[in-house]
Amino acid sequence: MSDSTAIAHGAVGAEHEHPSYQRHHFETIAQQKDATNFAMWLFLLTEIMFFGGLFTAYLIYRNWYYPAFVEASHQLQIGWGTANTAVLITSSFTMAMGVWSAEMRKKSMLVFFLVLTFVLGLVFLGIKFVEYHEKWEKSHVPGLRYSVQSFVNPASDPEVYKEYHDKPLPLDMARHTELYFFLYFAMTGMHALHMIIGIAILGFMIFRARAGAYTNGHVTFVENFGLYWHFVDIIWIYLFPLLYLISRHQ
Amino acid sequence: MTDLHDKPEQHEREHHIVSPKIYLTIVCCLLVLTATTVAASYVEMGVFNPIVALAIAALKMMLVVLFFMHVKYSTKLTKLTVGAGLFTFLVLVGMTLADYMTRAWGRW
Amino acid sequence: MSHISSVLWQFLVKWMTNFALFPPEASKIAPEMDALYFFMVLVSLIGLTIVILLITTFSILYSKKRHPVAVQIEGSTLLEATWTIIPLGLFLVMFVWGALIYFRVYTPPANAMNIYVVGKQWMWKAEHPGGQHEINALHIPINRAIQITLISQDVFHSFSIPAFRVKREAIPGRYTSVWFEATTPGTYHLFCTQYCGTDHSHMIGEVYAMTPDDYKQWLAGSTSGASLAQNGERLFASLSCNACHNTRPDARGPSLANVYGSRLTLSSGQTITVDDAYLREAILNPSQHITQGYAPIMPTYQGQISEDGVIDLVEYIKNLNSDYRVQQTTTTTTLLPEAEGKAGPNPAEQGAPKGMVKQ
Amino acid sequence: MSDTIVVLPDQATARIPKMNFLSKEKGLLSWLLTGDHKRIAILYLISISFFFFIGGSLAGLIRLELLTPQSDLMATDTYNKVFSMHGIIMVFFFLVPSVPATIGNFLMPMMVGAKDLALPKINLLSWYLYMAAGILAIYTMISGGVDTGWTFTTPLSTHYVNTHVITTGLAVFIAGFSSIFTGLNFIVTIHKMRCPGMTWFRLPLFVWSNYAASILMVLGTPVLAIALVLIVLERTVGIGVFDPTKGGDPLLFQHLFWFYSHPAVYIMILPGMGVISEVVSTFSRKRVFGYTAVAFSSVAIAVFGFFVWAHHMFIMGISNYAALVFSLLTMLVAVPSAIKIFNWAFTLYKGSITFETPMLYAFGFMGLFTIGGMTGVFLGSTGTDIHLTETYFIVAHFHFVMVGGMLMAFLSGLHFWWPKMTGRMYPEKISQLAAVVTFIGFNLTFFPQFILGTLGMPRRYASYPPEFQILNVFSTAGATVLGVGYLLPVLYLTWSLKYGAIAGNNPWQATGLEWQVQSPPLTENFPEIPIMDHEAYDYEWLERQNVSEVASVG
Repeated sequence: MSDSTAIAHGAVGAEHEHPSYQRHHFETIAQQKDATNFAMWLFLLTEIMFFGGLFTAYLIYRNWYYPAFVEASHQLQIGWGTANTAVLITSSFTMAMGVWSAEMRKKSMLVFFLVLTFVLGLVFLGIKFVEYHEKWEKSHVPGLRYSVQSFVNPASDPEVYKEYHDKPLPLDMARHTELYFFLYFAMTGMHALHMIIGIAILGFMIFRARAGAYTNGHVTFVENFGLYWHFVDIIWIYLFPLLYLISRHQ
Repeated sequence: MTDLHDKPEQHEREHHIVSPKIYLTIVCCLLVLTATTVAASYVEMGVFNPIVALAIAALKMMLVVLFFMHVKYSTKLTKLTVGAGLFTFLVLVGMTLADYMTRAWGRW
Repeated sequence: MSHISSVLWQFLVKWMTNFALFPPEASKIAPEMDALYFFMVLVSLIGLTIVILLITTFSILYSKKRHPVAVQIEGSTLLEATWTIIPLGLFLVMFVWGALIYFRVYTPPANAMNIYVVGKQWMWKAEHPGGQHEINALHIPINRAIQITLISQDVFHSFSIPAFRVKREAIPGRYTSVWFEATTPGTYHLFCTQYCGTDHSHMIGEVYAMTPDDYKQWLAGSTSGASLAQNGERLFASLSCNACHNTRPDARGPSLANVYGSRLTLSSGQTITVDDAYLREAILNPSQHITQGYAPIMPTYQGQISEDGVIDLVEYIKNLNSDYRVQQTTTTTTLLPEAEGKAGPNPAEQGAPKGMVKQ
Repeated sequence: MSDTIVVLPDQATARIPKMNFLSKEKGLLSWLLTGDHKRIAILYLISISFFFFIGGSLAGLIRLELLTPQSDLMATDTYNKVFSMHGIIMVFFFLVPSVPATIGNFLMPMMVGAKDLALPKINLLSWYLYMAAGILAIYTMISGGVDTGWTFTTPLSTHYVNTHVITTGLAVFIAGFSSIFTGLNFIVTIHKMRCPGMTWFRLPLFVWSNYAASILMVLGTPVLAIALVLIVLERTVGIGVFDPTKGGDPLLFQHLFWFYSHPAVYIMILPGMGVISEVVSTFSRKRVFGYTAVAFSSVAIAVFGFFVWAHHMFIMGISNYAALVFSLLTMLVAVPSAIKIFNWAFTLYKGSITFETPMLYAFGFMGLFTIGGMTGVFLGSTGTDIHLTETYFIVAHFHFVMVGGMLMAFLSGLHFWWPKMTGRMYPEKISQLAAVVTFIGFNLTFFPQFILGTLGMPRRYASYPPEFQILNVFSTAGATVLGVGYLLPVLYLTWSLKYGAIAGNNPWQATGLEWQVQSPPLTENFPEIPIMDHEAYDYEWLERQNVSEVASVG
């Protein structure tokens, strides 16, 4: 019980005997690494199911209110979406490189890649913010500020209109665009929340990495965080086509 | 079930370190696939648009899971875990949708 | 002491008079469902007896006193297969049997008499085709298939008549239906069984199953003057539905005569059968239910018509078997008063003549 | 003494070992910051007992109100709040964590031969989350309660009630994460922390059933979490996913809710089944009949458990085709439970049976769970479901499974492992009495409810037609007996903490690894990691062990 005051994350080591980061109740360091890695995977399972509910809702309502979902998705700009996908994929790459640097015990490289990941994460959120802001401006925030103007009268929204030439939706269908936008905000918002948590942990990791905490052979924490970061990336890999792309054509 | 993890630790722990070259290849593939999926969305394919988009997404996910997340080099247990997650996800989505789809069949 | 025993006595008397293990069987489906129910009870009792017998026999035979040293047995594939396969077989029988009943209860026969029931916090409102309204009461003739078309105005309710062994959820925004054929005249409980808020337990009423003659008498005694279809006709006119659905060659909307029960191809290419649920949807969410060849120009009436109003309209369209009535409304629109709400007198007064309606 | 297997050390000389997990460190802080799974288990035991008695008092109020047909003791909305809080507290704050977080937490590492759970900090975090959720729930109750029922049915919970749905939802959400962490910890421990020689098929069946329950916790709970998040958003922002007037489908909520909450009943019952396997084997001195079948039936229940959720919605307006499929799958999931019951019964065959309290509770479990399980089939068959669902029949059914099954198993396990946890025996005679009283009280309380349900009395009614009164009086009378049955253990177990006989390492002569060490155990469980060299429930091994011990000492 001597380590009861150590930091609460599964794998962060406390200071004593053995390899300093081995916890007392594990027999070997390999067992500890194995166990925390597996625990991380199980945690990601719960995350899959958490998003599962939203994906289900999205698929159901898209089937029900197809025209509304198509026209509402035309409000999203594929350019921003693509840029964000690229940013996130690159950040996944830099994170993977970070894990590699930790494994190779290259401290400055690790810090470099973590900082890069951190910055790319912020860029992603920045772009997301721009997109959210635009939705707010155009009154496409369900519940708080919503108008169906762009859908009952698409010509009133020239930017989108000149690209898609949407037909006006009847009012009863246009009202259901709100469901699309809610799901858009719920899914990307939940995703962004995971990004924010990830970035916060990244900040903490950069701080610790500079002190050399992960380049002494104890890479579990970086590795497990990498899994989390890649998982967040995967969610986006699905969100991007579902929300932005598949409705470009009706 | 037994042979998967009879010995909780030991051997399988040489821990495969993936070389940066592979990471670089994968990230390039991912970026190319992103470009492809965007390009594909500009082509009129009818019902195949979503199918193509989701197929590419699945491919991208496979790349990330197998290489970035090292599942290709991991134990069977990890693979099983990933499989279980996908399976339960599909049960949730599939069986719920089964209800919604069949509601339209009859008068109920 | 004597005080206690008198309480006990009252209790016993009450128990004896009210003793029942299952509710009266007052509908055609009830004996069928009870047959399955008793089959299941039988199977359960046999299963339970086997388990209890095994436990007690073994406990007696192999108690430590009699049998000080246990004999280790690994298991028996044969035995285990037995108690896997036999329960599975029995469960499958129950599944098939249950499914047959389920489909009967939720598949009304074509000639069933339709009564609309609207659930709202915390009352049931029944609307008979002849325009009779009643609250927390339902008068029905025996020996006739009755279809209940249910909808809720707010939360989920559940329409349950234990004596008939039927129950169906009243869902907000969607029609559901259930049917039964009462066999024994009498008064039965009508419950809301889905928890629906504060006065859930007060959302109960009575079902009066009557002989056809009594029922006719009741109908005559509680008429409001206008049938649902007639109310619907007025509503149809006052909402100017006939501006488009008017049978002229250049009409902007399809003709509605004989549309009920027909197969319709929608603009989405889908083919559907026109039923109550479809008509309701087509009024409230028209753009998803455009008949092929027509433009999606119909406005939505969501929020403009109450559930009662929708029922009137549906009933009107159901009964349209020629275009004649529609043409009539075109000419008489201006002559009719505002339909909605004023269509009939207060429903509470409706049942009053018989003095049987409980509030 | 030929009618008991209890072997206690000589009371004159026996002492509780000086070094044990209870005495290792002193002070409140050493408990609140502990990473020791045994101490966390004790913390959990205290907290869930607290919530059990809150939930139990609410149940008492319900039964008291239903004594008379009118709603005279309380107004209808008070009654609604009482049964809602009863359900929420009992389900999320007692039943779900009951066996896994207390007995499971205490024993899982010892049974697999490890020093602790894989993630001790996460284990402690799980308790803190549980407490935070619990305090939030209590706060909700004090500040006005919630009246949605524990099922939070939309659109009632989103648009038609004015009570504290958001805080309750949040409490359940947090409690959900607490149970996710427990489950996650168990899975990792069972996979990665088994001692040398401990193969999967040498694991005690208690471990198997907890493993199955943990899978359900990890995969099911997040779906409940997202459903609750959507409810909160619907109430605060008004988003419309569950709002029919905005085009949403209120049934979607029920899909998501039952996707968790059906597996949740297996989360509640599976660990109980594990307890019964241990107890039945120990008190009949015999390996569990068909070990593999029992082990795999747990896993089968866990897997099939994910395919049956819509049987809660047969009459709610799901497609009738879906109803058929879900009904069929429900029939399949009933089979593994039947297998277990018969396997336990046949474990007794040619055993050498004694009737200590844990065994009495286990017998109670087997009888009541058989009834509970069979009546579940009534509800799983679409035809009879129409008549019986949403009535007292369903109330009786799940109380037979949850209270008759799970609570019996919990008490059985608590008595069984009490000597291990505290080092002292509970008093045998009075606890046997308590077991019998509980059994009688339980049947008197809940059996009449089957008849009530068949007669058609709807659930969640504050007032009811007078002809149902007789059976309700029986039920209320039974509830008082049941209340006594539950109070007794609290009294004598507390008493035994100080005055109970010293138990020694292995009072029951049981074979599990946990019984081979001192009681109460050391903080690190085993002085050195054991090596498992025999099958589970190998009583002959134990015999040899004892003989050689006697030989070496004597």
